[in-house]
Parts: sequence; C-alpha cells; structure tokens
Amino acid sequence: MSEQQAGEQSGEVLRRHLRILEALLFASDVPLRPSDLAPYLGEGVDIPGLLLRLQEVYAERGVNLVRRGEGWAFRTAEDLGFLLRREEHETRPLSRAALETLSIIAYHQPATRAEIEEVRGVATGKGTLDLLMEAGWVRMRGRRRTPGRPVTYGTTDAFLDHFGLERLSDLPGLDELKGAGLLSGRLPADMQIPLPLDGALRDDEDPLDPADLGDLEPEDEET
Amino acid sequence: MSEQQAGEQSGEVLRRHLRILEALLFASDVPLRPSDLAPYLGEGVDIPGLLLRLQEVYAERGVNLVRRGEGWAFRTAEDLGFLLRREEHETRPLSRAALETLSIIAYHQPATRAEIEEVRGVATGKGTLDLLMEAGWVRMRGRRRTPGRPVTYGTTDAFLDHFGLERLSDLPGLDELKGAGLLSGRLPADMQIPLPLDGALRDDEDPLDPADLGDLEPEDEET
Amino acid sequence: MTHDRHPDRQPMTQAETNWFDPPAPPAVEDVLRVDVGGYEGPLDLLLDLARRQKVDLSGISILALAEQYLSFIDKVRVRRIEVAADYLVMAAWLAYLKSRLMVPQAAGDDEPSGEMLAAMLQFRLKRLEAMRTAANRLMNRPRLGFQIYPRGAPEPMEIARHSIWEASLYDLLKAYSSQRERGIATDYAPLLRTVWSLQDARDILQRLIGESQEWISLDAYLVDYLATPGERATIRASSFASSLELVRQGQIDIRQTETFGPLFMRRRRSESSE
Repeated sequence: MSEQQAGEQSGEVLRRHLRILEALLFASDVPLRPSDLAPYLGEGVDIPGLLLRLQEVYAERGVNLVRRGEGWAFRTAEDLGFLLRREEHETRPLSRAALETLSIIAYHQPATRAEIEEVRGVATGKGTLDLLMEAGWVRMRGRRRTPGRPVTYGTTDAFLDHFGLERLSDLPGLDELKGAGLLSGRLPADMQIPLPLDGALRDDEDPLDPADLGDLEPEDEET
Repeated sequence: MSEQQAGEQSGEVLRRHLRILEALLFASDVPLRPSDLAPYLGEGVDIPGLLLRLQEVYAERGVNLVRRGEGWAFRTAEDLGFLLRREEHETRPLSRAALETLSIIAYHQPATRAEIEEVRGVATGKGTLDLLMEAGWVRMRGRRRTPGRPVTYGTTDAFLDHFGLERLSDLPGLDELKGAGLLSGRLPADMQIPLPLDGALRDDEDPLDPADLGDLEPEDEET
Repeated sequence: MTHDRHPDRQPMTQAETNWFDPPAPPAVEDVLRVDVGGYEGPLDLLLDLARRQKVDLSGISILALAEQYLSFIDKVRVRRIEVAADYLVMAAWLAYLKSRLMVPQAAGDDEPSGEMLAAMLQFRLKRLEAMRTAANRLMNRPRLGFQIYPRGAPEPMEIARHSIWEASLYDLLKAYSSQRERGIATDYAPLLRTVWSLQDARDILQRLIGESQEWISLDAYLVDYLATPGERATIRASSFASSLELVRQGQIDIRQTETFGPLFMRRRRSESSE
C-alpha cells in the first residue's frame, strides 16, 4: 500500500469519525464527554483530538462546538446570540391601581409606601411600585428619618416627559382640579392638595443606602 | 470600488447570511420556512438560494440540511441511522387501522372520511383520525364541494418531517401506484389519476368553516 | 383485464406482511362490528384469503376467492349467529358475483358482467394491498426520532416583552381626584337625627293635654321640646299626625282660626258630662 493510499484511507476514516461525532453531538440533549462518544468510534481513536478538529471546522460558522466542563456541545455562535432574542413591545393601559399610586406619588412626594396607602385606603402591592419604577416614572428618593426609615418615592424626569409637564409645580392645584370638573364642589373646607416637592432631599429625608440601589437591578452573577 | 472589492464584500455578506441561517436552523428542532427566516436577513435576500447553498455545504457531513415541505431543518444524516438508533420503543405503536388510514390520506389526499372507508372497506372510528391529528401528521384541509360538504383530510409538514420526505411526491412507490391506477377511486379503465395534493385547496374543496378550527384548538378568549 | 396492465408481477409471498402489532382489540366505537376471526372487515378477510392463493392479486381466481369467503362465513355463522352485517352483505354480493361468473351473460342483460364485477373487486383488493404496503414502506423509512434526529438541545427563542404603558395626564389627574374624594367620603358621618315616632308623639300629646279642656296651641304644649331647631320639624310633623289620629278616635278637638295660624287643641268632653 503506498503512503498516499494510506493517507487517503485515514482521510476517509477521519471524515467518517468526524461525521459520527457531529451527528452524536447534534442529537444529544446534554453535552457529551469523550467517554460517552467512545463506544461509537471503536477502540484506539483519539477522541479529544477529533473534537478539537471538529471545533476548528465550526470555529467560523454560525454554530460552534464548545466545551462545557468535560462535555462538548454545539451552541449558537456567541456573536449571533441576538438572533435568538426578540424584543416585543406592546402598549398597555396602566392599571387603575398603578395610576392611583403614581398620582399620589406625584402630588405627595416624597411619599412613603405607608403614606400612599393612607391616601388610597388600600394596601399597595409591591408589584405596582415595581411596575412604576420599571416604566421609569417613579424612583426611590431616600429614606424618611422616622422609625423604620421607610423609603420615600418620587417621580422622575421621564414622568414629566411622558405627561407633558415642565416641572412638578405644573400639576394642577385644588382650584384647577375643581375647575376642570375633576373634583366636585362638596369638599371639606380644610381639604388641601399638597405642592409636590421637586429636587433635592427634604429635611426629614436621608439619602438611600447603597444596598437600596441594588434592589432595582437584580444581579446576574448571583445564583 | 474595484470589482474584486465588490466581490469580497458580497462574499462577506454571503458568509454572514449563511451564518445567520445556520444559527437559526440549528437552534430550532422544527423545520423553519423561508418566511420564518426572512425577518433576520433584511429585505431582498434570496433565502431559497441561500438554503440550497447551505444544504450543499452540509451535504457530506454528519448533519444535513433537509427540506420538509415548505420548511428546512438540520437532521442527522440518514446513513448514520444505524449508529444512532436508540433502543427506545415507540411509546404507543400505531394501530393497523391508524397506519392504513395514514397511508390512505397520504397517497389519496385530499381524502374524505368516506373515501378512506371505501379503500379500507370498513368504517373508520373517529378516534383513529383524532389520533393522527393529535400526532400532528394529519390535518383538516377543507370541505369537499359535494352534498354534505364532508371535511377533506391531508398530511402536514410534520408528517413529511417524521418520515423523512422532502415533499409529497417523494412518497415511496408513488409512481408505481399511480402507474397501476391504484390511486384512483375507480377502476383504472377510466383512468384519471389524482396525485396527492399538497398546499392550496383543490377545485372541489372549500376552505374550512371557522367552527371546524375551533375543534382543534380550544380558544382561550372564549368562556 | 387489470392484470395485463400490471408492470411487474410478483408472487404474493414477497409482499411485506410484517404488521407491527396484532390487531388491536375492537375500540369502543367499533362495538357494532363483530369480530370475525380477527379481520377488520370483509375486504380484509378477502385480501387474506387471496394471499393464501400465493399468487399476485392480478392472478387470483375471483371464483375461488368467493367460494372460500362464503364457506368461511358459513363456518363462522355456525359458531356465532351474530356475524356482522358487513360480512353478510359481502357474502350476498359474492354469491351474486359467483352466479354472474358461472352463468354466461344473456343478450340484453343490462347488469354489469361478472367479469366487470370481478375486476372491480380485484381492483379494490389491490388498492387496499397497495395501501398496506405503502404504510409498511413509510414505517420502514428512517424516521425522525428513530434513525434520524433533530437537534437534541434546541436553543429556544427568548422573547423579551416590553410593555409600553399608556396613561394620559387626564387619567392621572382623574385617578388622583377621585381618590381624594373617596377619602373624604370615608370621613363623612351622617347626622343622627332625633326622630319622634308617631307613637312617641301620641304618648307625649296625651300626657300634655291631660284632662285640660282649654284651647291651648300645639306649640305651647311642645315648647319644651322645640328648643332645638334641628328637631322642630320632626316633632311638629309627628305631633300633628298623632293629633289627627286622636281626633279621629274622638279623644281631642282641634281648631285653627286662620290659615297657617296656630293649632289649638283640647280634650273632648265626654258626651255624658256635657
């Protein structure tokens, strides 16, 4: 047998081995270790070598052969990962609870959750506040200097932007609300609508603790 | 820009397009149609051409790009089946009645229940058709434009996928059966051989009524 | 005849007959069908009988087939009287076919010839056989999940849904205003009015008027009670209504000298004392 023939034969064998590895790795639902692959290839085959070779073949492709611990698996090329993520935007009306909470925060800021609940007369779920913060309209301002140090909430610039307000003091006052027919005439004389506080912290507010900010963004690294 | 540059650029674009198709098709375990892929490639891209090109790239590999009706999918190479054959048995082997019904629908489609029964010489229980539809191999196509407007049945792309067929004309022995006049409803003397018809409705078929579809997919919105 | 057209005539013995599982027990919807030796229908039985002739379906003797079927059905009927209608209809039809095949067709006979009927039956048997072979070939193909595999670990499409919230300033203000008003409503305590019931008023009137037979105005009687402005209306109304009732019962007299003038009352004198 000439050397060339031997080379061709081993080329043929190599091709066959690579095909088998390809099929096995493709069809498996978990990464496969060389020891998982060995039974399909016969004895004395250099499986780690074949895997590296196959990895090379796929290096530039849309799908790569990657190592996961002891196992190997096909995975979408990292730079194409965006293909598998799709963003969908849908417009949804804000729920009544969210709308009410938002309006109380707007007028009464800085407002603690207890204060919001006092005005609403019902408990405010954490989900509602989270939603408003996610929407970018509400932020945690600081902590009230009272027992328990509750978080104070306020609105954001995005809130002003969305509702077409230049500043918080543009929010209509008592007389304007009455004039617009939003408040009826039969109101107690002592009813007041607060003037929302803009800007820096109030005297009775402390800055947020560093840990508070972590609540906003769930940490990826932690398990 | 020199011609060579243009050529290189289009080579780069082609490579990118092929990588994207590769990633999308690898990621999915069900066949994807060109219309599924189009949103990822921008307008005016010749997706069928790219798919054929990709098919060629993978023709000799352990994993092949195969066509299944309108869809395309990566599948392990047919010739490696003996290696990959798993010991698992079908959880529920198809009954003889289901098998016969399936092949009659496949070869005679669009076929009504009466036609299936005519070939089998025995009544077909509703359970058999339901089972085939549940398996995703058979679908209601439309209604025959004859008295009673019977539902016509046909096969699905999942049927092609399961049995490794590119298209209905690849059904084994189709030409032979056609030649022998065995796909006709009548004696071959007045030969007029219908072929299994894929895709759009035939002249004598009407679309399904909206109510027909309700049977298959319970509607969420309705109470 | 159809067999002339058949491309390659193969002995029946080569046909694939490895069915995948024994015929399933009759399903619920098939209860009407009586199990005849495990056959699914007359055609099924005929096909099996034809196979036993060990020749191509094109070459089978329809006459022999009909005879075998009829004798089989006869045998079954001895054991089981309730052989299904399908089998009996086929038996009758085959008996007719047999007679057509054996008796030469008379001129002017409009009925289909025995040969035509036989060809029709042969065609149906071949078609059923072909469908069974086709099913077999389908099942012997490299099938997905048996010899061919899809991606074992598909990477699912992640869809990140972002909500864009819709709310107008008007919605916001309306939500705020209605809440504040709702807050007021919870503070509102309805005034508890003193209400004189008719019975109370009557008792009080009876007591005040006593045995007095002087005309005295109602307000004078009630002067102690009318001090509180909020209660005047109810006291007057109840007392007046009660007084009318007392008049009706003949216990008191009422007199009013001018419109909107004071009401005077006194105890009515008993008839006897007058």
